[in-house]
Amino acid sequence: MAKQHNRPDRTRRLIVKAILAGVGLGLTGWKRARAADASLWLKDAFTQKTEADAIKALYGKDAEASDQVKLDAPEIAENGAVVPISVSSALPDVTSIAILVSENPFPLAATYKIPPGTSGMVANRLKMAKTSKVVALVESGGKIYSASKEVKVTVGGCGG
Amino acid sequence: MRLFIPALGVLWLVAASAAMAASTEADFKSALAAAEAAEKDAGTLKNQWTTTEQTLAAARKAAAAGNFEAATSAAKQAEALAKASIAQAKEQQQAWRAAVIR
Amino acid sequence: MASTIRLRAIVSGDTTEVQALVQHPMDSGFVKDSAGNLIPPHHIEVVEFEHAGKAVFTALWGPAVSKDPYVKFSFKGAQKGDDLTVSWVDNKGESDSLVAKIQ
Amino acid sequence: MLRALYATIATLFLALAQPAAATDAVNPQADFKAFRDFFTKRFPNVPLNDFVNGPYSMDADLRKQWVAIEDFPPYEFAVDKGKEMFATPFKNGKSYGDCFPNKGIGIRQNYPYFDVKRGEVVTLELALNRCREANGEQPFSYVKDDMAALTAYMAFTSRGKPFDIKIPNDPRALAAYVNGEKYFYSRRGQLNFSCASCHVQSPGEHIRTEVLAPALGILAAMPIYRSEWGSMGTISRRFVTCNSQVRGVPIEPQDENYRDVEYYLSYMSNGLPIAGPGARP
Repeated sequence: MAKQHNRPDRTRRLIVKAILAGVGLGLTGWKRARAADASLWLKDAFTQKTEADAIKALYGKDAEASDQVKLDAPEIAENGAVVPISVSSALPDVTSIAILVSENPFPLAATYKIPPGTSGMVANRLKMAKTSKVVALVESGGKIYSASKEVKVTVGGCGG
Repeated sequence: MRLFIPALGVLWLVAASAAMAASTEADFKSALAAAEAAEKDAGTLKNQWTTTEQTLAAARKAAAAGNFEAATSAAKQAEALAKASIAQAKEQQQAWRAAVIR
Repeated sequence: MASTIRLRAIVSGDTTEVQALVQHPMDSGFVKDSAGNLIPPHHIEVVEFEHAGKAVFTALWGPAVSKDPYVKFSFKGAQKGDDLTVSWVDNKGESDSLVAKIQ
Repeated sequence: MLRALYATIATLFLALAQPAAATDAVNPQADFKAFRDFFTKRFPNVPLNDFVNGPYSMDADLRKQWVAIEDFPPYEFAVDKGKEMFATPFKNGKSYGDCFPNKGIGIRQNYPYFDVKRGEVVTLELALNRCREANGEQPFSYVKDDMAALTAYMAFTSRGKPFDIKIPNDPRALAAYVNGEKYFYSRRGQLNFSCASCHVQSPGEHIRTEVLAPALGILAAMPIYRSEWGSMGTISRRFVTCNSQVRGVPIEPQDENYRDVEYYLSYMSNGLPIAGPGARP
């Protein structure tokens, strides 16, 4: 089924930006679709091929295991294409949460920025290529804490 | 799926051994015609098997490549499969009643 | 056409629980189509949630996030009736946004 | 036609109604009771209405994942799309609602029904395409996308309403019922499985990673979003995949056999609540 984004492609969007800049942002009354800031994406971390390299690219330091990080994931995924996973932590001043699937081609699946006022909790749904360790990382007070769990996958999320 | 392997292996063996002698294009054509006729009958009964279709396709492919040995063998396998599906359909005309929850 | 975003934000006490679902293929780049060709990666990279002009949650996603992705989080400080803005952008530069009232 | 043969047989049984023929006589009410008793006795801890949740009524770990997914289910987009389609008139100004009782809202539980005028089983999917054709529109594919969006919306407006399938006093209706029962219990495909082999003999058991759903209530959550498909599928799609999974060549969607088996299974689920659209692995 054709998807209906009705959005300009990247090139056109850049052109729109350039025009707006050139006009000195004089068009404040114009309505245009907001877009999230694509420059926030962490290409380096998301393209690392091992868990250790992804963690290094993400934080530049190692994580220490902690029972203050709670990772909720199924024992056996009903289908590797949709695995509900949630992470929460009672640690103070959580600034980010990341979730890695060690055996995926690119282990880093998702990372979340948590500003002050937002709880140290996130739930999402991830794809798993095969049975793998899932690692949750919580950044708190400049340190990285982790928890992990083995999730069995018999129908991988990378099939057709 | 490797759930269940019916007695078809036997049929396959029979078909395979029949094809031991060197096969010609004419052999293939008659084997294919027989297989297609049986598969058509299975279609009338709405009881074709995907494996029959796959084996027929393999037979045609081998023939197109000039390998009549393999093509004839596959066509005979396909005929055996189609006949097994017909036998299944006929048997189930009454056999299903035994499975009903009473 | 309807938005690609479904948003549910509900206040309970001083905490607002937010759930979002986005309609997106999230093609990983590792799956082949029926003709045996790899479907190129096409996935959301960034989702931003804003309340009162300030980011309350930012998701950075790789290709391992499921098709039609879902996320849930909660934050403090919002009132019923406030606006919550969600916007996403993907690796092809496609994007969408939605403003919804907190319930 | 087999149908004619069954009609004759059914008529004969009705006419004779001899206790001696009781083993083979057609008695949908007795079948219904035996069918329901079979599942409730086999799964005494599953509440009756929970059977409509298929594998999730059988496995705690699966159920937990399902509850998480139902928090914001992937079929939401299909329901919204179906609602929009229902609200959008055809080129002639009429709309889907004009083809159905109560404008199509809250009526899913009455399908399929036996149409006494036409002498055949009419499913919701068939009725929707006939509605389109009667209004000068092209029919949809029976298996997914638009058709699934329409049935998702119609099911959603009927949630909680108990299946109410009737077998009118018409030998042809009884014949359709028996043909559906026959289809359900007949073995097919190279794997030599019937629908019942999986969904009567083995519900709750694993086939590869999948947990088999019980036949009781099995259509109540249709249409479904299957993670395996990554999309929505109709009842037609489910039957087609069932056939290919046992290595049988599927028959055409809405073939008489498929409609009759839907009629049989829905009758067996009478009283159970509509739960569609559903999410399944």
